[in-house]
Amino acid sequence: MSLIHTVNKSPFDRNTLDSCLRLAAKGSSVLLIEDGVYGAIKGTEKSDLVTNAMSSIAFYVLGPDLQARGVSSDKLISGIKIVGYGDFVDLVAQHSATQAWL
Amino acid sequence: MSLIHTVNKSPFDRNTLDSCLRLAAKGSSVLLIEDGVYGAIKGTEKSDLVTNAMSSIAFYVLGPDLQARGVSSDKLISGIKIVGYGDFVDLVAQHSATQAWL
Amino acid sequence: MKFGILVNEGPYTHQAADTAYQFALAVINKGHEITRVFFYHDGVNNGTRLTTPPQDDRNIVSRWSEFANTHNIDLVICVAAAQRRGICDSGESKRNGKDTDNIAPGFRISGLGQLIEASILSDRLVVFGD
Amino acid sequence: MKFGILVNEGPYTHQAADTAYQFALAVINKGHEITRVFFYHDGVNNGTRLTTPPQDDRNIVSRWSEFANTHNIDLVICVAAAQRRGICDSGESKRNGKDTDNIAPGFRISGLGQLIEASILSDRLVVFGD
Amino acid sequence: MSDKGGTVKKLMYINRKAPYGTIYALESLEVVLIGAAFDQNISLAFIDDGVYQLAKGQNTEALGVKNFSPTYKALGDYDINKIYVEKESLQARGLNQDDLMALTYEDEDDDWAEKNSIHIVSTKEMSDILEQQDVVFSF
Amino acid sequence: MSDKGGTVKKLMYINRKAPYGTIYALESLEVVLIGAAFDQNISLAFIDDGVYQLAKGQNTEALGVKNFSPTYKALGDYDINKIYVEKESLQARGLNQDDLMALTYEDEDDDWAEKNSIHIVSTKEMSDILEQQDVVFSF
Repeated sequence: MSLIHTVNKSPFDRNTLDSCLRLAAKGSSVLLIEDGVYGAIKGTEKSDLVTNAMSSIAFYVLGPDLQARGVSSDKLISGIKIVGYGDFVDLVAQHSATQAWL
Repeated sequence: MSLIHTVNKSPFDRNTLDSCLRLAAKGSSVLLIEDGVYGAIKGTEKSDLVTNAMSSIAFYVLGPDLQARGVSSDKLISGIKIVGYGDFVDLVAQHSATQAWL
Repeated sequence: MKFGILVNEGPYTHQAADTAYQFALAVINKGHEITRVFFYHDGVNNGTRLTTPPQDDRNIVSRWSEFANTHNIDLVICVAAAQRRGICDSGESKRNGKDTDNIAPGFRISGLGQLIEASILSDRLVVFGD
Repeated sequence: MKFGILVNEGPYTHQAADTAYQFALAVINKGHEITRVFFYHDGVNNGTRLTTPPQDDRNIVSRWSEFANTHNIDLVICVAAAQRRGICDSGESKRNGKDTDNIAPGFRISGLGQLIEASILSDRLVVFGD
Repeated sequence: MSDKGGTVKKLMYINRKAPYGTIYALESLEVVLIGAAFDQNISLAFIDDGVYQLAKGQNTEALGVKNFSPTYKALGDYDINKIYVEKESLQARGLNQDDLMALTYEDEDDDWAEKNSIHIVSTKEMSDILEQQDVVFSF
Repeated sequence: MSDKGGTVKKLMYINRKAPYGTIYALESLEVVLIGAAFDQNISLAFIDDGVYQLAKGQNTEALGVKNFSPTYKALGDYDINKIYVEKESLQARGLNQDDLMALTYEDEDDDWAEKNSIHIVSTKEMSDILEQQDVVFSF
């Protein structure tokens, strides 16, 4: 079991996604929530940050937060899985601990 | 008269110093306050951002915020002027309007 | 599984208070247990009964109170953080020489030890903040 | 010169409330005038009389109250922001069916028009936030 | 400058934050609506993550919070039609004007023709507009 | 894992924010001090702007707020001596260990010799330490 990291800030506004991906171990997971979901969009200045990390880290994004912000699933970087609050709970249960990048 | 911009966040944490310097007009001023004072330090990954802007923008940094954070004046980028709260008031009075990059 | 939840931000200003609630609800719906929801930093402001949100908006405070009541959840507000920010129950109010209190039903005020204890007694701790 | 001051964050959590106070003090010391200090967003939390900060720390709320009293400064809390966050005076408390209020001396609750008006009547508006 | 009667000032609202993650966008909009009654020269700037406030297709049902994006469409009715969006902010986010809601107003000086309120401007243009303001609100 | 008696967990406090601009650093330290009484396996990580919390020479007199930096020096007395500072975070800020306060503890297993509590670690090492934790506190 490995850690699951949550990132709740826009990668255009804060450094938390950068820091998370610098320090997340291979085999760990990242869940993008709240304004963090902007990091899941393809074709942005920050997309490469996530794309490059996908070989060793599993990415999830919270669906309700995407919908609120008008981000349709076709805009996402391919390979990021959309999850709900129930899946959020499952992901926390399936990982050894949770680190919130605040 | 031109604008004075205030930046109160660390340039390592947020994008406000970047945005401020992208949008600050020639002849305007920037005052670094609170955690924004970390942007005034030389020899960091963000120092060039300020150094490059100094030809067209005047930089000020709030002394009480530097002292609280243990930043001595010899660590500052040369040409940035240390000011107090009274000078802050004068600067606001001397510029046409104030824009706080929050 | 046992979950501890830490809420670091107040209602309405940051989404943290909403996400924490939706997560807590999902924990219960998944059949897990919540050891404690601990409110720290501006999170203590989730526990004031004096809020009056717009009628077309959710009521974050009463939502927590109902959640605590329905599922018997322990909602703990950090006393030190609460003193700085003006949240108190009748005991705290008297001790600090105040003329009134503002704590909402279902919340109680206690020390930071309750957060550490929750992290030890829970299988997972999840933090929501700014 | 006339200064308007906008405070967007609450006490202790963000330095904005401190910087705004130090700036306001300097405005007066420089012989200028303060049209109004307007508290918006979490800034409304500067106006609760229920805070009890540690004895070796500054008291942000009472510092504002004394400042208002000494220099006759208009401290205005936005009513809409205050309702969301649980700050009320006795009138608001009654109107919203609450059993108590928590506003600190020297503050008053009013509408957002007071912010716009302050920006028009002042020569400069200075904003402090997160 | 501090005269009360008839003063018309240039007031700009700077919107730099995404909606929903924090309340700043919503509460900024509340100021704009109240401020519209004061007959000042109003403009709105959308910079950085602020451009996300204008995104099409916002749906907050699953979040349980209020979707306030339709309110932007009402700004034209309040005679607020100088809405500046920084092009570079859109580009960094892979967005263009088609991704934004259409915001329009009826021009009373042009036989009430419906016109676009959104002006996509360069960084330099935004910088120039900022410099002209008497008051800059940021939240 | 949820047994009460004798459970010793690995608890890590992540410090990523600068002091004074916000209260998170101070209130995090208050949790650390209270948590020291629980006989768990405690470590502290200083990452990103969190490294500024340990800066030498902090003087808050002109600010009118409390200087809480001396409290870090007391951590050794609370048996908290696993303090990890990410090297890359220091370098990005032009800092090295000489810019930080000296934090020490007395090692009871080594005749109470005074030892350094601060461990400067690489990103990879910090990542490995993080992975070993049972609970990660962040504020």
